[in-house]
Order: sequence, then C-alpha cells, then structure tokens
Amino acid sequence: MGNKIIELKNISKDYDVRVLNKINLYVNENEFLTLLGPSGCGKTTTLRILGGFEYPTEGDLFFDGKNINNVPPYKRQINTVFQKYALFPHLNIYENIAFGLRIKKTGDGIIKEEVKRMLKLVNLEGFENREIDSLSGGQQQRIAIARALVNKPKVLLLDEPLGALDLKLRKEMQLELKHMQREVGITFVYVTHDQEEALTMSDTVVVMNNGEIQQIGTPVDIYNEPENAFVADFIGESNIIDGIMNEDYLVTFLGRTFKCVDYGFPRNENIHVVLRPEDIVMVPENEGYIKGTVTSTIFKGVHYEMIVNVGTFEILVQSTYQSSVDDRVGLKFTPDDIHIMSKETWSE
Amino acid sequence: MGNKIIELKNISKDYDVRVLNKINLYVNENEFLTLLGPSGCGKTTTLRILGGFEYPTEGDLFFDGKNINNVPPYKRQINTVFQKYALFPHLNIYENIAFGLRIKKTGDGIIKEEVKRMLKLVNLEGFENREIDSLSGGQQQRIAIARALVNKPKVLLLDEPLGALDLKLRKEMQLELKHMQREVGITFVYVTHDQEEALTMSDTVVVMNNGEIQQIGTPVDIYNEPENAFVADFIGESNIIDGIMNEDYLVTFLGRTFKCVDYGFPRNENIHVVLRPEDIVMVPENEGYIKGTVTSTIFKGVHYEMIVNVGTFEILVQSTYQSSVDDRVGLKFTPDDIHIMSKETWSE
Amino acid sequence: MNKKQKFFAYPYVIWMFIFIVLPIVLVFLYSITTKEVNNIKTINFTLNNYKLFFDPLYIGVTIRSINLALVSTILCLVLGYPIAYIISKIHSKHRNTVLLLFILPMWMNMLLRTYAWMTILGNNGIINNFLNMLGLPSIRLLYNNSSIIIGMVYNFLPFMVLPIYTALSKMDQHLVEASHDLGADNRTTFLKVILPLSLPGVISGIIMVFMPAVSSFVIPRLLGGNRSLYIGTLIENLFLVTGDWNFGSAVAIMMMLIILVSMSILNRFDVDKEGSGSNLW
Amino acid sequence: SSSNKDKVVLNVLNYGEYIDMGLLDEFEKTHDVKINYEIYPTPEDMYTKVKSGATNFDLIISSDYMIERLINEGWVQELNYENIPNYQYIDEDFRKTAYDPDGKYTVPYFWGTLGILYDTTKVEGTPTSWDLLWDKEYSGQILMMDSQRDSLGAALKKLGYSLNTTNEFELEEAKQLLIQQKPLVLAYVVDEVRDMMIGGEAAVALLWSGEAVAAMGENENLAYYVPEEGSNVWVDAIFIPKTATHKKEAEMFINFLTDKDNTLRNIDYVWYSTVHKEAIKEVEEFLFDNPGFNPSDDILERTEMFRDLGDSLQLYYRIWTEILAN
Amino acid sequence: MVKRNLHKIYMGLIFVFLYAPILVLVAYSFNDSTSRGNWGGFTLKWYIDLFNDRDIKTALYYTVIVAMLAATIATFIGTFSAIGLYNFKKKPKAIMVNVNYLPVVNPDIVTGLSLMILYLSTNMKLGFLSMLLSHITFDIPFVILAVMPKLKSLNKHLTEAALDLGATPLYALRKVVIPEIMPGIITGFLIAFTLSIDDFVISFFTTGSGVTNLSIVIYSMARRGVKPTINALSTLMLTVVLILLFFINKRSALVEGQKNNGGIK
Ligand SMILES: Nc1ncnc2c1ncn2[C@@H]1O[C@H](COP(=O)(O)OP(=O)(O)OP(=O)(O)O)[C@@H](O)[C@H]1O
Ligand SMILES: Nc1ncnc2c1ncn2[C@@H]1O[C@H](COP(=O)(O)OP(=O)(O)OP(=O)(O)O)[C@@H](O)[C@H]1O
Ligand SMILES: [Mg+2]
Ligand SMILES: [Mg+2]
Repeated sequence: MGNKIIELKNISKDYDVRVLNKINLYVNENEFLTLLGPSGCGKTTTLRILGGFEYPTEGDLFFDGKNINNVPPYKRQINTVFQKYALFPHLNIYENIAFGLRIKKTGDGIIKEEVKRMLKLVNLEGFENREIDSLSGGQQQRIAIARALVNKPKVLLLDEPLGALDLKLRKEMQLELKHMQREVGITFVYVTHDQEEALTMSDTVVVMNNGEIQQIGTPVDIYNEPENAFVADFIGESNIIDGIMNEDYLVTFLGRTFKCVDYGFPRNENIHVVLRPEDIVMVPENEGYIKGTVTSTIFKGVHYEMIVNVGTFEILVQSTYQSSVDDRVGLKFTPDDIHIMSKETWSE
Repeated sequence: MGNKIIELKNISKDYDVRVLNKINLYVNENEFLTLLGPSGCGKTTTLRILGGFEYPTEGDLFFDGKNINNVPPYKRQINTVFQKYALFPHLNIYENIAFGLRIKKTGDGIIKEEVKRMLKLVNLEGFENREIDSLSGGQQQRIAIARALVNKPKVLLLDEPLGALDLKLRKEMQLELKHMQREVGITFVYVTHDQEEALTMSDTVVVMNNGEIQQIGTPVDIYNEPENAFVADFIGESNIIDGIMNEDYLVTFLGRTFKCVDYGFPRNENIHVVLRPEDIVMVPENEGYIKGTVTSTIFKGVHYEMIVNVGTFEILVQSTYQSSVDDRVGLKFTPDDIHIMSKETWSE
Repeated sequence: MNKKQKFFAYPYVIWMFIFIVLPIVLVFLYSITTKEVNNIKTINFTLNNYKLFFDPLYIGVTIRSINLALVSTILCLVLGYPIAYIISKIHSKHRNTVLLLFILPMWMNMLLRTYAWMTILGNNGIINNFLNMLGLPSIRLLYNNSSIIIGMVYNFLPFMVLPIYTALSKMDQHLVEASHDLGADNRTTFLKVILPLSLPGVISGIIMVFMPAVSSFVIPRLLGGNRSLYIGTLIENLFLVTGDWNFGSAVAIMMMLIILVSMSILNRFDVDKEGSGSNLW
Repeated sequence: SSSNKDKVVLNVLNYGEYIDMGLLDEFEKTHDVKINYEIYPTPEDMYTKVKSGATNFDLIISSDYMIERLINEGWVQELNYENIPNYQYIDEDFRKTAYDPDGKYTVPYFWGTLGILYDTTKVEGTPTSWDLLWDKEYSGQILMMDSQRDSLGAALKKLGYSLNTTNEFELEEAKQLLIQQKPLVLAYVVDEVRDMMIGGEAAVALLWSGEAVAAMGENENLAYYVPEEGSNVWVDAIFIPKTATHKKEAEMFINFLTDKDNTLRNIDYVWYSTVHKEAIKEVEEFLFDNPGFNPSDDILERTEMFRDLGDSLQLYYRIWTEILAN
Repeated sequence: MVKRNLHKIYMGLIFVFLYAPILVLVAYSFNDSTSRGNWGGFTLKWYIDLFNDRDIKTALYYTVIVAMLAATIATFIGTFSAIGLYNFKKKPKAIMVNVNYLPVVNPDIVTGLSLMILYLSTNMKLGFLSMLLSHITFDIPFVILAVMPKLKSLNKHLTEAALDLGATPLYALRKVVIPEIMPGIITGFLIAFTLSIDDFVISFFTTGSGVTNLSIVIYSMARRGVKPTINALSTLMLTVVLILLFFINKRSALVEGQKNNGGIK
C-alpha cells in the first residue's frame, strides 16, 4: 500500500440541510476502504463527490496530490458501481459492459474477450444479447459491477454492489472483488450495509453517522475498540450498559464490580460498558457473575440469540446452544470482553 | 394460523425460456413465508404472479379458495413492496404513502395520522414533504415499505424489503414487520437474500433454484435437515463431503468411520455428509477426530472463519478463537452434527 | 457536469434574438406608432392602437377565438390522449410506422384537405348523399361552428398526439404496477399516475394545438364560411386588406400577451422538479 | 449552361392559373429571354410583396384598384406604347380608365363584371335585380363574397349609391342591409364560390363574371346576370413597376401577350373577357353569347370601377368587420 | 380482450377520420372535370399533365428540399437547445421558454411579414435561403416542445454513469441522452416536417427569385380552382411514402429478427 491516492479535506455538502460535515479522509493506493453507517448518513453523497457528480459545498478533494474539485467525472480515473445500477436501458448487456471500452477505442476483438471474461466473472455467461429490463434484480447488479470493473480503473467506487445477491453469490463475488483488487491493483472505496462484509474485506473501515465521521480504523480496531457508543452499537450487536470506572482496571455495572483491561479514565467517571453478545457465556445460574431469566430465544441458523433479563437491563446473548424461555441462567465473561467507552452525546 | 389463503398449483412461467417450472405452494393465513434462492431463480417472478402483474403460462392461482388467474392486481387484496421500490416520482413522500388510502377514500384526518404513524415506524419522521429523488437508497426503501404497510392488506408481498438497510435498522425493521404481522394479522410472502433474516423471521421457508422448488419447511428443518446438497450448500455455509453409509447410524468419510443419527439408507450407499462450520470444534491436534493445517483465517466480527486442510478436503470452521495460518489443529464434532443426504444431481 | 450543457442553447439564444425577438420588437414598434410616417425622424408614438383593441367589437372577436381554440384543444386532448396511449402500447417494431401513418395525411396540402372536408360535409356532400340514400333528410354540416371545430381537430390532432405519445413511450411500467397494486383501478391509475407523469407531454400538446388554433384563419374561412370573425382573420385582413399594420400589430401583441399569460397559468401545473414540487392532487 | 447566364431574366408576377403557360415557353424561345414566373393569390398579397421591394419584378398583372394605389404611390412606370404595337387592338373604352385616367401606365389584360350567378333549377323566373341576394326564399342558399369592396358594393348599388362612396350615412345604410341579410347567407367565401355553385351547394351567389363563365361551362343550369341597378366593372391590367430592371423586354412581353393569336390562346385557357378588338371576333360562340363573357353595352353603362379609397378603406373595413363580427 | 378490440375499433375510427378527406382527394385526382363540384368520369389525364408541368415539379422540388432541410436543421438545433434550456436556471429558463412560444402564438402573417422586413433590412435577397431560414425559425419551437417532455423524464443517473465510464459530455449525449430522448426527437422532426411542407403564408412573404413551394402554387390557384393535377401529385406523394413505409417496415422487422437471433453488433 502506497501513497495517498485520494484525500478529502474538510469536505461539506449542503442541500436544504447539511448532509456532510467536514469530512477528512484519505485513501491509500491499493487500499480497500469501506464506508459504513446508517441509512441516510451520507455514504452515497461522499461517493458522488468522489465521482464528481456533486460539488462539495466546502472543502477540497485531491487525487494523487492534485486538487480535483473542478475536474469533471470523465476525466477522473475513477469508476463507480451505482447503488441503483444506472444501466443503459437502450443498450443490451454486451453494449452496457463494452461502453467504457468503446470510449477508449478498444479493438472489437479485445472488447469481445473482455466482456466475455467479465460475464463469466459475474456468473452470467451467455447473457450478451439480453435486454436490461429482462434481468432480475441481482443480475442487473452484477452487470453494473461488470460494467465498472471491465475498465480496470485506478479507483473503484462501489455503492452496495452486492446488496441484491444471495449469501453464496455474495461470498463468491467478495472473493472475486478482493482478488481483482490485489491482482490489478485497484483502490476500492466501498459502501456496504453488511457489516460482516465490511469487516471481512476492508483494510480500513470508516464509520459515519449524520454526515460526520465517527471512527476510522482497521476492522479489528473498529470492532474491538469502538471509540464511542454509536460505533459500538452500530458495529455488531452490543450490550451497552451504564457504569462507573472506579479506578484503572476496575469497573462497576449492573450492581457488581469487575476487573477489566481499560485504564486512563478519571476516577468514578460515568462510562459506557460494551459487552458483545457472543463474548458472554451462558452458564448454570449459580456459576454466573450475573443472574437472570431468559425472556426470548430466536433461531438464527449459526446460533441462537437469547435475551436475558437481569432485572435492570436486558442482555443479549448469542450461543450455539439453546435455552428455553423462563430458564434461570447465569452469565459469565472475561475482563478482556469488557470494553469501556467514555460517555458522550451521540444521536442516531 | 388458519386455512390456505393463497395456493399455487402447477404454476409455470415462460419468457424466452422457462423461468418457473411447476410451482406448487400454499400459504396459510397469517403465515410468514419466505422465498429463498440464488439470484435469478424466479423469486420476483413468483411474487409478480401473486401480485397479478404477470400471468402464469400454465397453472392456477387461488386466493381464499377462488381462482384468481384473471383477477387484475387492483382487485387482489394484496400489496407489494417492490424490489426496485417503484415510488411515484411526481408525488412527495406524504402522497406516496397516502396513495392507497386515498383510493379507499379515507378521510384526510385519518390519512394524516396514518402517514405520520408509518413514517415514525420507518424512522423517517418529518420527511412528509420531501421529493423522492432527494432520498437516499435506504430511505426510499423504507418509504416503499410504509406505502404498502399503511394499507393493512390481507397479504403482503415483500421483495427484499430490507436489502438497502444497515444491520441495526434492518433488525429494528424486522422486529416491526414481525410485530405488525402478528398484530394486524397480515400474511407475509417475503423474499430475502439474508439467510439469517429468512431463518429468524419465517414460519415457512421455500428454497428455490432454477425456477423449481427445492424444499419447503420450517427454518430449523431447512437448516438442519436440508433435503439435498443444493439446499445444504445454499443455506449457511456447509462442508459437503462425499461419504459411504456403511449401515444405519454408521458413516465413513474422510477416511474414518463415525457414529451418526441417520438411518434408513441402503447399505454402502454413496451419500453426502454435511458438516456446518459452526458445529465443528477446533481442538489441539491430538484430541481431534480429524487433523489438518490451518490455511487461512479471516476476521468476521462475531467470529473468525478458518479453513483447515485435512489432506483430501478443505474444511471450513468457525470459531470465536483465532488460530494462525500453518497451525496444526484437530477437529471434533458430535454424531448430532453429522447430516446425511442422499446424492442426487443438482445444478447450481 | 450537466450545467455545461447550458451552452447548447446559446446558439439558439442568438437565433431567437435575431429571428424571434427582433421581429417582435418591430411588431411592437408598429403597434405603438401611427401609420402616417415613412420617415424615421417623424415617428409618432401612440397608444391608440391598443385603445382601439379594447373596443367591445374586438374584445368579442378575441373571446370568441379563444373559446373556439379552447374547445378544439379540449377535443384534441380528449380524442388524442387515447390515441397516443394506444400507439405507445404498440409493439416497437410497428410503432414508428403507425406514427408515420398517423401524420401522413398532414403532408397533403392543407387547402386540399380542407376542400375535401367541404366535399364531405357540404349540402350535396358525401355524408348528406349517404343520408339521402338511406331516405333521411340532409343536415346542415358545413359553415357552422361544428365544421370549424371538425377542421381544427382534424388539422391539429397530430400535434396533440405526438408529444403525448412521446411522454408516454417508455414510461416506467413499474409505477403503473405499483398503482394497481395499491388498489387503483385502471381509471384511477390513469388519473393519478399515468396522466401526471405524461403531463409535460400534455402541456406541449396543448401549446402546440391551442396557440396556432387561436390565430388560425384558413379553417374559419373555409369551413366556417367566415360567418363569424375570428382573430386570425382579423389580423390577416388588417395587414393585407386594410394595410393597417399598426393596429394589426397591436392586435397581434395583445393576443400574444393574453395567450402567454394564460400559458403561464397552465405552466404552474407542470410538475417541474426544480420548483417546490407543486401538487396536482 | 453558360448561354443561360447572359440571358435577360424577366421577373413576372401574376395571379395563379391566369395565363396559358405555353405562352411563357414560347416567348422564352422566340425572344431569347428567360422568364422567372411567380404567382400570388390576392391583390393584397401582391401589393405587400411588391412594396417590400423583395424582388424587382419587371412586369406585373393585377387588378384595377390595386394598380391605382400603386400608381398613386408612385410605384408604376410609364409605358412606351411605341414598343407595344399591338396596343392598337385594345378597345378604346379600356385605354383611359378610372385607375389609369391618362392611359400612361397600363395595358388591360382581361376584364369583367360583378354580378349574380344563380342556379336555374332552384331560382324561379329570370331575376334582374340585386334583390335576389336578399330574397328570404333562398335563405341558407346565398353565397356572399368575403371581400369588403364587392359585398358592400352590392349593397351600395342596391341602394343606388356609388361603389366608391365615402359617405358614412350611405355606408351605414349598406351595413344595415348586409346585417339584415346575414341570416340568409350560407357563407362568405371567394375562391370556393365557383365549385360550390357547380356542385349545387347553393342557389345564388355574388360573383365575378370570369368565374361565373367558368362555372357555367361546368354546369349548364347556372345563369349569370349583372343587376339592373348597376354594378362594378373590373379590369386586370399589365404594368411595369418602378423598380423593374428590364423595361424593354417587359414591353416586348406585353406586346407578345396582346398579340391576337396569343390572346385567343389565353382566352381559351382563362375564359375571361377580352379587351382585344380583333380577338373578340374570333372567340368561340358559346363564350361570345355568354352575358358573363360579353356583356351588353347598356349593362356596361350602369357600371363603375372600384377606385382606390386611400384612408377611407379603413372605414370600409370597420364596417365589414362589424358585419362579420355581428 | 374486450379492451384490445375497443382499442382497435377506436384506432380504426380515428384512421377513418384522418384518411376520409385523403380518399376524397385521391378520388378527385381521377376526376375528368376541373371542378370539385362535378364528377366528370374517370381519367388519368391529370397524371399526364403532371409530368409536363415544370412549375409544379420545381415547386415540389423546393417543397421537399426545404421541408427536409428545415426539419433536419430545426431538429438538430431544437434538440440541442432543449437540452441546453433544460439546464438553465429557473428564471432564464422561463423567459427563454416563453420567447420560444412566440412564433407558435404569432399568426403566420405577422411572422411572415416581420421576417420579410428583417431580411430586407439586412439587404438579404429573398429566395431559397430566406425561406429556409424562416422555416427553421418556425420549426424550432415545435421541436423544443416535442423534446422537452422526454428530457423531463430522463433519468439523470444515466448521464452520470456514462460520464463515470469516461464518456465526455458530448459522447454521453450522443450515446445515452439522445437515444433515450429519441421518441421526442422523432416526433419533433415529424412535426417540423409537417409544418414546413404545409406552410404558405410565411413562405410566400419570405421567398423570391423564382423559388416557390407547393403551398404557394396551390393557394395561388385557389381563385381559379385548384387543378386536379395537384390532387394527382398528392396521390403520388402518398403512394410513394406508403411504399417506402412498407419497405422500411419490412426491413426493420428483418433487423429486429436478426438482433434476436444473436450475433453481436
Ligand atoms: N421479461 C423477461 N424476459 C426474459 N427473461 C426474464 C424476464 N424477466 C425475468 N427473466 C428471467 O427470469 C429469471 C427469474 O427472474 P426473477 O426476477 O424472478 O429472479 P429473482 O429470483 O427475483 O432474482 P434476484 O434475486 O436477482 O432478484 C431470471 O433469469 C431473469 O433473467
Ligand atoms: N438532492 C437532495 N436534496 C435534499 N437532501 C438530499 C438530497 N440528496 C440526498 N439528500 C439527503 O442527504 C442524506 C444523505 O444521503 P445519502 O444518499 O448520501 O445517504 P446514504 O448514506 O447513501 O444512505 P443509504 O444507505 O440509505 O443509501 C440523506 O438524508 C438524504 O435524504
Ligand atoms: Mg446510499
Ligand atoms: Mg428479484
């Protein structure tokens, strides 16, 4: 991974209201960067500014060190997979994919080859002459991916490119995308709602909310060391519990004091404690640090998800073993599993 | 759950080729039925036939026992959340949601109330006067849901209604939908690519492939007792291993013989063994039934996913603990975890 | 971005200035001067021409013309919309052919076509002959308001159909489906979805029919037998027969004003995305 | 070809269908001149076009009152009649006329009267008066002309006034007469009268003699008369506008047109009355006997020509507008 | 089913309405009388006359040339202007659109005379060019009116997608916008062509030097009765267009077939 290929400096965007506020961000060459955040937080708007379809109200945008605020989209070495596909309805699949190549005056032979290769990649061999309208949602999405990928751009912006695909195909495509990124050396800026996808594929994850960046970090950082309760809550399901940091390595919540691995907070500071559902182990009632009653249990395929009422709080627990509703259970966790975050106001 | 509200009898649909082949299916009143299957398998087409936007090439469609093959969409007590939303661009949000109510000549006061309620439900209070074009993808999807839900139809068809939403919002909406279904007593026919969603929310899951139904069952059935390798492979990630059923309760695969809970196969029948990644426990090398080398390990948030090479096969294992690449490990599982399926040809 | 495409209109802006604005300025100059002058130095400005226009005689003519054009426009709309709709539903292979067949009659000279109508509608015309053959008495079909309207509708119908067809073609079918899905029957779907979405086309059609219809003079003359005076005939006569270009110009300017004002009212209904999104419903 | 370039191009402007086109070809051939022939529908169109100065026409054929206006406005050149030897054959009565009182500017081309064409199968007896146009018997079967001068002229003559009156009271009377007539009128048209009458669409029509003759040729039940109260006589004449660039060739062409044989050829095509003293003797009998083609002298005595009214035209138009708008 | 038939009946009636006068017109081209009021028996003489009438032939030539050129140029300018105007800000756009309406509102006589004065005041010689310019001028507003609705419903993301793939705005226009608004452009062209081919007043006052069109000839004939030669000409024009249409239709069906049978363009 090399130098900064893209840099956003203090980018803001206003429509009737502000939808992006002072975004500062850089993307390294060959990096896989994912934007993550709730619906309407400004992910698509950020991509549109990168792609050149929207001018930032404020701030500067750099590509390879040069300010590209005023560079039109077609002069940017950036391609986009649009959230709503934007396939050309008057062209068949072949011509949709060939569109970018034709602009570069690629020879017909090569175009034919490349289109074929891309169709194979997205599992749609033989679809060359089909009309866009006759494709299923997922098929259209795959064509959108193929249309962008075939140009081997320096930077590829992908706005939920796999959202309409089933798990299996999604995994395949994830591998393909990751593969292409390494092979061809493309820089990816990726938007997804699938947190597992974000965590699996990215080098860097950017968590946004309400037009502002909440945290930038590696997937493990983001997951294990969320900087605030919003991130913790948003990334994976968390139990966020009010607590008091008695002193370094010691925290009180749910009426008990626990050892933990965090330090550096003022004494008796009010803090948030984050407990991941999968970190909590369900044990017979008398063996648990905390006792409670199971109030609901849902089959999730890989595991069961149970809610345990511990009197003042409902704790979410995941386990491959099922407990029945109304069972009395105990809950256990290790000091490692307790994450402490300073309280701040954050709005959803 | 009551009587069959919808019944499909031998429904087929041809375009240039056959895309639905002899679908037989019924939906009970108040049931939550999910269609699951790979991209392009015919889910949307099935919904479109139910909604009345497409005539089946063959077969009959019953609603409350009456043949509705020739009943136009607006006379069916069915509402749809379309895969591509199909919001009215000439109407603002308020009027989009109010559309169905206005047709029923609902009073203005009630409409106002109901729209407000729906907007609250989908987390978009105050968006009444916004134009469709100015909404983010996820916001549009939520309006599409609101527009259908507000009519409290007898049957609601939902074509990937939550696909554009982030995990957190998706969970919230899942709960809301489930809640509405119970409360108001709506029958849901649901299409999703999110398998966890399918398994969590459905009463019945229908797995389709290539225009044909593969299996119909409860989520637990489908997950734990897939009828064929396609279903097993499609639902969750599975290790599907060739094996021989020596006799009842005894199976040989990967060079060893194991006890299992299946029976009734002919002696020495060639079969598929399905092992779920999350059912396999990783233990020190000498404690495992099978030994191998870790070849890859990926952080997935909730767990790590590792691939273990056991010589003739690569086994996928999920665990909350991480092993490093090149570690030698042992794998264990219980007889319960071994699922036996008869071999058949199935195409992807 | 798209903003740059503004430049595409600049040549036409210049063209407009030369070929539309300048001539209109000229017309306007005529309208505020008196006839007597041939010398620029002795131009006499006057508002008399406008004053004259407000004579009940001319106001009556104006109102009658607008009424007639309105009726014709409405008829064109009512007859034309279904045609446009049906054509837009025709298989793409044949659509352009039908479109051409539709406009082809208009390529025959208008005078000839109108004469043909006289042959059809006349007292001894085809229709009356046919009626007589059936033993029915003749009816007076020519030289009244209905014959003018028939002529207008005949001549302007394609100008209504074509833009509406344009707006309807390739309309997003999913929106129609969504409307049906929400319980709207065909009629409601038409009123609440299809019609509003095709509104830009309807408005273009109305403009293309209404505006020329107001000032049309050949049809009232030939099919109306000039039994009533319409503004097109008035202006034509003022310019040619009387040679009163000044008053003629004033009438023309007034007519333009009246129509543009009524158009701007109509345009309010145009769902223009830039606007605050005015509501039709 | 190169020779074409050196040829004089004569710009001629005429009513449509008002000449045997073969004559043009012949003149071109015999005089080595190229004719650029343009046509127009109404005198008003001609006037506007010529006054615009768009094309420098060398020779124009048009109607009396319009020529008078152009002469008054100084747009017409004097002719050198020496270059038009055939002028000698022109009927003396038509050499000095209301529109060209000194006989300096024009050569008559065709002429005719304004009268009434009626269908003998529908109209009983032999009417002789303007009253026929006001006869309630023929309500809905009367065609008036959409021409202020002609229609008002008929009313004025019926009242015994001059066609060219500018007396407001007289005009007011005529106006009332026409308004009173309006319910009886089927239509106010000009160009279509001929075909309407041939087709039996109406019983009575105000019409020019030339068109009447043509109509009678197609339908033998039609008859034409010039009302005894007096009427209009009109002349279409040839003139050379001030802006002409080939006067010599234009005069050659006038001479060519007034040649006896050529006149006969033209009559055969146009069927309008001729001013050619020799030619009239040789026209076919059915034309010669037709009162539309060859009116008797006592009829002619009771006729007058339209004069250019100058500004009083506005008054006429105002009245005409009021009649139509009524 | 019922609806289908209703559609067919309705279209049938409309076509009867549209073609009834045309049939009359065609019939009169075989009428052995110069008058519409008289049926003089069947003849082909008007067709023979037609071939000897050099004036009608010239007029036809100019009519077709001017209509083709004017409609083509107007469609070109009109389409681009519509696209440009569409991107104007609200106020200037409203002004432009209204100015654009003026030629539509204006009676032909006013347009014709004012253009005539315009040309003469610039010392332009009236003739082919001035007539062509006038036709273009009154055609453009109609083209813009025809194209605008399509632009309004154009999905702007498609242009973005094209630009994103490296298309210059012009290329995107050519390959994406224009194909998308093609129905509007086609109808714009048809309307422009129709108006041009049928215009008398404006043509009459803005032409000269021996350049005429059919309308001028026909209107000038009106007083003396339009010769059935013109009907013969119209009949021939109609026949030619119908035959062309038939072949084009055949051909496009063929092309369509090929497209469906595979074979990448
Ligand atoms: N109009 C059509 N013409 C030809 N083929 C069509 C048409 N519509 C759909 N198909 C094909 O039918 C198959 C089923 O389409 P459908 O939309 O039902 O898939 P789906 O299961 O909803 O897929 P996805 O999950 O991608 O939305 C697809 O292979 C599609 O290409
Ligand atoms: N043209 C516009 N006018 C007004 N507001 C707009 C406009 N476009 C976007 N917005 C608002 O800006 C915010 C950010 O939109 P954006 O499309 O970037 O969201 P997103 O993060 O991509 O969401 P999603 O995940 O739902 O696609 C949204 O609240 C949206 O409503
Ligand atoms: Mg988005
Ligand atoms: Mg689908």
